[in-house]
Amino acid sequence: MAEVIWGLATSHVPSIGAAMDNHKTEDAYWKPLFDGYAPARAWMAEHTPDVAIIVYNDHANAIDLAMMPTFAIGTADEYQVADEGWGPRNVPVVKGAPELSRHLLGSLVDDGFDMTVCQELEVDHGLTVPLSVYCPEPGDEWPCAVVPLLVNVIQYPQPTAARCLALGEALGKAIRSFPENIKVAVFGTGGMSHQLAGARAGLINEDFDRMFLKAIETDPESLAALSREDYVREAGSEGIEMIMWLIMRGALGSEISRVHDTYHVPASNTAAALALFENVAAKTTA
Amino acid sequence: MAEVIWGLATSHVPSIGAAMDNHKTEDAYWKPLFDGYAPARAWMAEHTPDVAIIVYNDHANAIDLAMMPTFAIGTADEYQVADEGWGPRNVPVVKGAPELSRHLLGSLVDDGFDMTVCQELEVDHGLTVPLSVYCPEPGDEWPCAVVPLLVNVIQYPQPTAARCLALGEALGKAIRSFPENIKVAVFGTGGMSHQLAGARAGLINEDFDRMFLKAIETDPESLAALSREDYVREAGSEGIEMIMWLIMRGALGSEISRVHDTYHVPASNTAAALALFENVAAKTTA
Amino acid sequence: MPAPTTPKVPGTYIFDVADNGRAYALNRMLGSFKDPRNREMFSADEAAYCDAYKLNPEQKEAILQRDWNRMLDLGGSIFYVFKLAVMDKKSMQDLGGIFTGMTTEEFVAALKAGGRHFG
Amino acid sequence: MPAPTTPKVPGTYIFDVADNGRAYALNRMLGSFKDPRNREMFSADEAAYCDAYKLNPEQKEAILQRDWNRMLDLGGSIFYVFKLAVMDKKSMQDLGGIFTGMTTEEFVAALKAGGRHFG
Ligand SMILES: [Fe+3]
Ligand SMILES: [Fe+3]
Repeated sequence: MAEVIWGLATSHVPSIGAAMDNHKTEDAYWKPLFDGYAPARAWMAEHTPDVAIIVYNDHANAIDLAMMPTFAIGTADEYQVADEGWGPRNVPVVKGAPELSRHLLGSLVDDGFDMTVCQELEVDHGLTVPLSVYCPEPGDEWPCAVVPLLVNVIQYPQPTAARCLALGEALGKAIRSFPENIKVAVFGTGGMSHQLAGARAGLINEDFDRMFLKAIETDPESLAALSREDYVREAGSEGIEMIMWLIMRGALGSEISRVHDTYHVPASNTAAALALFENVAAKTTA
Repeated sequence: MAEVIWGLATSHVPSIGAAMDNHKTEDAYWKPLFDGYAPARAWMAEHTPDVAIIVYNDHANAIDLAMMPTFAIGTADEYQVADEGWGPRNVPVVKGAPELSRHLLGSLVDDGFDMTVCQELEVDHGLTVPLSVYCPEPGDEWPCAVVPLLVNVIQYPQPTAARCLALGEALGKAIRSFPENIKVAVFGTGGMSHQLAGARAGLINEDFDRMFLKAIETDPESLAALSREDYVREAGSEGIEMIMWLIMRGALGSEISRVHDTYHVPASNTAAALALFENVAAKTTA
Repeated sequence: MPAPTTPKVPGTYIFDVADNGRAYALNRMLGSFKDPRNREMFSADEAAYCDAYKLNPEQKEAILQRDWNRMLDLGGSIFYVFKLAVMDKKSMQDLGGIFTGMTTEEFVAALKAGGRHFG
Repeated sequence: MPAPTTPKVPGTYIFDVADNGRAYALNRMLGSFKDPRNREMFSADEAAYCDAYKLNPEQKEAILQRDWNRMLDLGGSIFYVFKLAVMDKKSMQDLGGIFTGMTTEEFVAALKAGGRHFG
């Protein structure tokens, strides 16, 4: 049976990808952030998954305003990298895991999650930057297949935080029921606090971010109880992306241990964080 | 507050629309079906809603295979009539009820239904034929505004029948919480038994259909307990459309009375039925 | 819990996400017939149109030969396949006859007599 | 139960379905810049491109004048608006400065100093 071996929470700011693409990770501006990633990257390099399920949001690239899903899952053989306005990132095409995708879809729909099915999907920085955070030098191909799981965070009403945690729990159950013996990592992406537009642009709320970084391990229910307005007020209009971490957290289950985390301000207009959790339950049964 | 005044279940076979469009309703082939509609039409003409929520499925017209939602709701000001391959039906454009749509959306998402939001949508026979069943001679405009509610029934995995009934119950609650004093009708469309392709094409299972027609009033939970395979085996590959009647039924609530029903074979390749229910609870509070 | 699988019902196509994947080019081409300009373009040069939509040889052959059963076997969705039938001025009853090995008249008569019964 | 409503947070745009409706033409035009051919076409004749996307006069004026705050006020989504900024070789920090009445340098410095704090 498949198992979730680890979960990674990480910001997906485009400029983090651009810093890697343009070889600026040793620059004074970026070095502290990438130094913070190093221990997590070293650990993940020793614990490689067969498939990464990447929970993210599209940013006006693949999802059209005409039809916006709350939750969507990719079921394709591969996903092209989107041109977000400056040409596609020079990274490998993203290979899918269509059998796992279809299994997860069936299980989630049976459990009452009303998934939209994407048989064709271009993936933007929301997905590719987290892949680069995991694997900065992929060469010709990414080291794992990917299942994209999209969440609407850009148009109100977003799903509630509680619904995201519930989806994560159902996702974990769905993964564990997949009959092949594969190792799966789950990425929750977005955040930390940030707001791009309006008079509060540049908002950083470190207290909230640090509370969230702690509670995502120990008390995700308290984060699931926060309203959309709580997230927007405390973490900014785009900080609500953090609800996607709860999907990763739900999939991990109750027996986890923190491998590493880091928090840094700024990554362009935002706070950036990474938190890596090992699924201890998977380790002991392996 | 808004209230649901009635619910109409009706087949949405394109040839029923074509019979009306081509003035064939008095032909020997079609007359029995349209005669069966007459008492319901007369009653509905005396009980006119401000808005119709039409639960239906798209048939390869507005929803692309690239992205297929399980449940979607239209939020537009108006909906153009789709060209399904022989030019659009010569019927009025469908006016939306965007404020009600947005209210329903917010309420449904808060209740954990993962709706896809359609800001632009062409509507096909699945929606326009039921409107014509309600109002055969609309003139220049339909007599009510419309909220389209789309259900994936054409690609497995469809939502379960139980999930459809639950959506209907949440929809009823959402309608009743809309602050304007408007009258709402809910249409559940599709069915009865039919199968278009394969060796079983032309399948009609009158016993199952009559059971369903009765239980939709008295015991919808028993219908919600049927599996997708039950629907497909008993009612044919397209007979699974009947799960959409459960959404209408859930929205109506527990105190209903049957105004009229009719059952006819054939309407081209299918069995066709209509069942009209009055919401007695709304009547007594009005 | 066992893996969720698409139900199998004898004599019945159940279009699922795997069919969507394998027949994606085929159904996309058929779906393009929503647009009257595409209908014209297809009629002008069917083979070239199939190639433009990257149909594989089996899919293309099924289209050019109007092998309706094979379109379904290859994962075509009946709602997409029907768009080609409409262009050929075929009705759903014509297809029903083809799918069941009857003439259209026999198929229509079977429906008028209450439909076909199974199991 | 009261009607669900979009939260109001001072100093903050929350893009909702109503904004999607009123700014649909504006955001669709901005979204079209995903395609490099559209970026070229816009640059060749901005006003004609706005007209082709049926922008109303307010929306068109905001685009032509690069009135970034007004684009947001008119219901533009920041992720769509940013695509025009990218074409103008403006960064998100440049926009941050404009939104907050600072120079880009001041805005960048505020972020380097730990970001802006409220409430
Ligand atoms: Fe983001
Ligand atoms: Fe239908």
